[in-house]
Amino acid sequence: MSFSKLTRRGLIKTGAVASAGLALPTYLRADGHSGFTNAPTGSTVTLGFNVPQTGPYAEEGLDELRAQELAVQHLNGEGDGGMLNTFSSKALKGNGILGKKVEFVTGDTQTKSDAARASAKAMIEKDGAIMINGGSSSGVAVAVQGLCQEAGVIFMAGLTHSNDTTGKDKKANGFRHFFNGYMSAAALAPVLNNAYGSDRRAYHLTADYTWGWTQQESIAAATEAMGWETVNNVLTPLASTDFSSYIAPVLNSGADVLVLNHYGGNMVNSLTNAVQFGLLDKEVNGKKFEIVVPLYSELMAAGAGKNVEGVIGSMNWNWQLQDEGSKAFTKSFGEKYGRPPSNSAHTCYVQTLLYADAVERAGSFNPCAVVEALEGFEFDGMGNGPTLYRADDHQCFKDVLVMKGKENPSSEYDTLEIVEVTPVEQVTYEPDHPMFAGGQLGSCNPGA
Amino acid sequence: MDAIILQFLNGLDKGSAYALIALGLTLIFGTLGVVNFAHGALFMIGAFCSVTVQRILTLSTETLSETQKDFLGNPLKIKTPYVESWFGPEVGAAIIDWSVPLAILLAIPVMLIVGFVMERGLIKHFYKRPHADQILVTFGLAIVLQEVIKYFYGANPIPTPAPAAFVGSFDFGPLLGLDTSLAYPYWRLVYFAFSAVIIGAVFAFLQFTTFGMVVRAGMADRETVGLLGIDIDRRFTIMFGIAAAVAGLAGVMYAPINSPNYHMGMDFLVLSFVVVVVGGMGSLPGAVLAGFMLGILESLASMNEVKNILPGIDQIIIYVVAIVILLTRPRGLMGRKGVMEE
Amino acid sequence: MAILEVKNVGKRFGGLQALGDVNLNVEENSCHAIIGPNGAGKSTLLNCLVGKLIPDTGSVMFDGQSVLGRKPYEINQMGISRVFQTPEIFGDLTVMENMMIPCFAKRDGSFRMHALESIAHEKDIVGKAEHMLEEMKLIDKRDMHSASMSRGDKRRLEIAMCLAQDPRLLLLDEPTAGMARADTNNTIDLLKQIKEERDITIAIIEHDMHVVFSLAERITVLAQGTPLVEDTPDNIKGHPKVREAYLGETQAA
Amino acid sequence: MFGLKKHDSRLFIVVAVLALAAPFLLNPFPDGSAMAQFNAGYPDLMQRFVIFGIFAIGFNLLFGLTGYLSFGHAAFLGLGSYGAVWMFKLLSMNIIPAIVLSVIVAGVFALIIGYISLRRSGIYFSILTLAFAQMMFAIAYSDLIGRFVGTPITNGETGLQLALDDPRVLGISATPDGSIPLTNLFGLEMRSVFNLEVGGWLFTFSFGYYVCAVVMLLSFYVAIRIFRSPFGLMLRAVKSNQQRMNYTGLNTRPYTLAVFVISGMYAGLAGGLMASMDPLAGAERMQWTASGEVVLMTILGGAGTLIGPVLGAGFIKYFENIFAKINDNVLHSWFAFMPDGLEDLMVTIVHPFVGKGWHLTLGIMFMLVVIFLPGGLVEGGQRIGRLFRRRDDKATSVESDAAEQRKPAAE
Repeated sequence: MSFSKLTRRGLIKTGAVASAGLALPTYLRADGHSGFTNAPTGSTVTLGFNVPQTGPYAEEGLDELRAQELAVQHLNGEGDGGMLNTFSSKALKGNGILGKKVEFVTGDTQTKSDAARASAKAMIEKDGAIMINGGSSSGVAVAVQGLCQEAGVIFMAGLTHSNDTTGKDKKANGFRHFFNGYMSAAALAPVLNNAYGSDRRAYHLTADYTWGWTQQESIAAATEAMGWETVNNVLTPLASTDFSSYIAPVLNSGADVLVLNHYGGNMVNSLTNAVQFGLLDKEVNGKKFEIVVPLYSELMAAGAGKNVEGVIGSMNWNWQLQDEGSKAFTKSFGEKYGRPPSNSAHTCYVQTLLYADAVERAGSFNPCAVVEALEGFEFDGMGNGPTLYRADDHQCFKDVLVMKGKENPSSEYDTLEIVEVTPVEQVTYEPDHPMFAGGQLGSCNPGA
Repeated sequence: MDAIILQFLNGLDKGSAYALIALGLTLIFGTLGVVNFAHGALFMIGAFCSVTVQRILTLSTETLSETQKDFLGNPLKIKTPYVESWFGPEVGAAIIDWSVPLAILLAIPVMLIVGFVMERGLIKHFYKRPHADQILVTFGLAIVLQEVIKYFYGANPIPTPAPAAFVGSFDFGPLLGLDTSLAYPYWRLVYFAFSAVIIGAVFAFLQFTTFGMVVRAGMADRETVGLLGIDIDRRFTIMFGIAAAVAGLAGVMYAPINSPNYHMGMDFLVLSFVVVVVGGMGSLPGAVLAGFMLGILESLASMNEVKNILPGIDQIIIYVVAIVILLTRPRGLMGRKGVMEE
Repeated sequence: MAILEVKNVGKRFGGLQALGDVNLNVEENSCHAIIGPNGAGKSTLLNCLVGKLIPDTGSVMFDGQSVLGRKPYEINQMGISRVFQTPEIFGDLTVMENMMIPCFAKRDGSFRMHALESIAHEKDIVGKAEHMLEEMKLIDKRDMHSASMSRGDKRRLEIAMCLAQDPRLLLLDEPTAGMARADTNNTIDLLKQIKEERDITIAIIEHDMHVVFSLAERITVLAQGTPLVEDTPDNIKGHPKVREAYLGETQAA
Repeated sequence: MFGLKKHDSRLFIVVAVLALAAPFLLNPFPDGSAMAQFNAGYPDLMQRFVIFGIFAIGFNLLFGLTGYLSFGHAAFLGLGSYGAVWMFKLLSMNIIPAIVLSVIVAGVFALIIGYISLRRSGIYFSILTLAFAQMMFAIAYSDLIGRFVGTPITNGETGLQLALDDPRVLGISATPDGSIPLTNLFGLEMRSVFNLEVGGWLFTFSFGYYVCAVVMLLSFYVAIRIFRSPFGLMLRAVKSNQQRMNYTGLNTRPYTLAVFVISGMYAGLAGGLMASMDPLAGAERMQWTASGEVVLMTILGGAGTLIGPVLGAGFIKYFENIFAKINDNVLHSWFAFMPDGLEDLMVTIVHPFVGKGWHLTLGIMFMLVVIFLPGGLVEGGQRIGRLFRRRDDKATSVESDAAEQRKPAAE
């Protein structure tokens, strides 16, 4: 008996040995194969979409799934082609990837590291997925990225905003299209400076986990650099639902800006509570009190309702962008699903296309070839202007959006407006920046 | 000082939610002997009564705008709620504005019916079954209820604002002769007052009505009361309905404090069990007392002054307190001997 | 020689003086009954003997050693077994399993981590348990679920379980309470037989005078937490104070 | 056999055969067929089946035998995982020291928590264990210890992972090609698989799975021994009547504490194995929902029975991993043979129960099982067994009836 490392399933689709019905081993799989995990040998290739389908981020996961499904259609030449028409690389022909029809399988991350790894493993081991795409939290992204590195498949991270994903937890097999805490801070700082002045005292409420810590660190550093003072940083338990105890002391602390380093349900509740306490109606130090939410998403804005009005934050992408790529994507997504795509949907869509394009350009599904094709890849036409996938840390560099809650939304999707598109130069940092220190990319792992 | 007063208010506010849920749990446990893991789900359904009323009141006619475009460049559909077209824009808007208080009117019958149906259709068959079975079946029910809500309303939180009249906060500072401001949101004050009224009403009902007297006697000794020829089962069904209504009302009024989502019941479930047990199984005053106590302690523990000394204490305070109380007082604050100790 | 010496025992519950100043000696290998009207403090006294309650004053010596401050299981291991008013058996277990537990307790003490040995291999325990069941005429119910037995059988099982430990002193708390006359007589016969066949001291708390006078060699009458008289059954029967305080009503009834 | 009674050894052999043949049994449908969606015979899920089986067997020793309902057992599983991953980081990638440490860590914590919590019984005990576990979860999730120590201990919500610069004093920090070394048993890697194709079927034999399966069989065997031991008898006596225990000269505390620690060590073992199969330790493993899950597994399968908890664990994990993966695409491929309208209708009907709706199905299943099978899945099995036996009885009686009827004809 010979042992080989993890090998792909679904080999039978080739039909080569399908006819043998004997209860004997007709085909013993040893090392004689293409040299990487789940090498597609049939006429199809399977992508794995791992998104939260249950739990608090289920809605976001659903939107990611819609976008990925759309991407698969476009790759297979169905529908209007979306961003394929605007993408600067023309390697993709709408005939699948390397001529193989694209199929996909889905899994539920439950927004838990364990469950996310389990469902990613299921897709790799059972369904023969060649890459994993999606997700809605940094903890999950880091956990699944580690798994994909071990298993030898490509991971595209979905919504993850922690510096660590491409910082101390970066992995050679993983890429992130989404921006991060540092970039949010770099984009927000000048806008905040213009809007609220350089003499401000900020009070931070921070979700007590890795993402919260790195974002708070980034925002504090960027705002302090332009003259703001950080009065206090209070860590709030992730499980909190009522933030009144943390909001109540803010008014008498001498702070005149509240920074909410919260995401998802935490952010909806903390912002709602802050507005309830009337913070936005107050004047402190002779200035109007302001609230900042460094990381926005459309779904959170919808959950917080009127409370987001006038509140500034940042986003990776928004459907209101007027470049050709964004317009094409919004149009084909909107026509299919009757709603504009969210920024995490955009990320997942783009990542699917970028992966496919990298495979086409590399001429191989081998993860190492794909990594090589994606490293240092520069392109345009996917929204956010010219974009770079940096080789040093596999972080994507592109324009960042600064958003503001709209005063009188015309529809349920029209809750945020773009204040500024911060150019990529302003949010770029050195690969050895201290906030991203520690950890090594390692070398790509093709598995098998 | 002012910080402590503020946290005390916060504690009362959190405590009232805990106390209301724990009160219902204890009523059900005390009368029926059933451990109801679906109680959090009842709270959640209450909150979604608010959402539903808001949805009903904002049912709209759609007209195509001539100037505005939607995200695909098609003419924007402008929605006008029926109530606005029927009663005029101002009255209509006011009705919509008051949708959360109006939801109470819907929630009471809905929750009573949900309670009756649950008790007659399911819980009834589990009186004689082990507590483990009760936990499993009610937990299954809780999952089903929240998934049904998720199916219809989605997983995202849904904003349900309080009436405009209650937006903003009341400043206790001048009232207490402090020179700093001590602002507390109106709606949270309303919530506290509302809870106090409900808690008072439940106690008065049990204390001063014949019905309540029989129920209390039944809580103490079910068999004997049964022997007196009183149809205790029907009364217990009604009590289950009342307990469901209490949880539901707690949920309705909670909706403006935090936007309701489908898993808010589960978030409260474990905490409310801790409250019930710290208060002492089967003790109504114990449940209320423990609810307020844990709410206040949790708020005080999240003060910066405390957190600076003991980082992370706010995350574990409830459990530390629970452990200390259960080790020093074997049956919680006011528990009776022999209840759920086997 | 007295195997159990109770000296000046007193116990208060709040304002109620449950036991005043109890002095009592139980002679070895005798059968001693404690009688008295309801609320006389019989159960309180019993609970003080087995470690469930700790008296406020006085001492309780068993075989020359103090039992005060010891846990019920320690006192049991000293050689005192207790039979309850309503039979306390392991209702979820079979009769045989019920019977084996005291055998293990006798052999292995209050705790032993014999987690990987099989019960089936404990030949001496199985043998002893079967022997006890035979002796108590319960052997045909060997594999029966003990909760489903009749009350009389439960009582026999409980007594058998106590005897399996070869106690020096057997405490019985109203062993025939709530029993039909036939069952009561059976229990009396059983206790008589035990007394004849074994070197055992029996202390019995009882309401039923028929039982008391059939079994006891000495009787202590308790009233309002203090012993009224202590004497032989014949003398107690004739004692005017007792007749007045207690027996009069029972005989009339 | 093995010092077990006849019916116990029969049960053990059946479980052993099922466990060892799982790669065949769990892949009943040919690869690529529409029903292949229901195949569970891939390494990760098979490992999960047996690991959670171990966890549930251990939990059942406590809950099934003594009736003490611990609502914080996942804490021990989490501790075991953290212990194992730290061993992989510091010592070597061999799973033996890692598993040993995880069992010890879990045992020590179980001793402390059990010593305190067992002062109370009933629901008060449950809430004490819950409180301890939730505290440990909060501490792990925000890495409060790490904040004091200054270096990550649990690494917060991301979970503790291996890194290329871990010391691994008895092994290597990184492989020559720049990867983190894999967990192994004296060189045999857990990820190794052996594929066997037979006709349309593809069977995967994972070395990691067989390690887990062997450990599970050992745990199961030990559990049977405990069930049938005098110690096990004492534990059942504790559940039945503590008063009588005390007055039979038996001290209940050391018995309950001992089984609590054993049960905690089983959980630690499961956690250590989990980390050995996939070297990550996440805090969610310690959350109350995870503790609740093992309670549900045990009750669902049949508390107090030998095999019940394993069945319950398999049931829940199957739903979580298989039903969650069924999306509309899959549904359409199932019903593709139908006319379009009917196909869409069927997809619409089934849609709420699969994929993102798998929770709903699970909730309904909980209710159905507990309503109709009070003894859990084991009772379901027994009923089916009885049904067959009765049918046999009937068959014989029908035969004898027939024989009776034939008699007059013969005369």
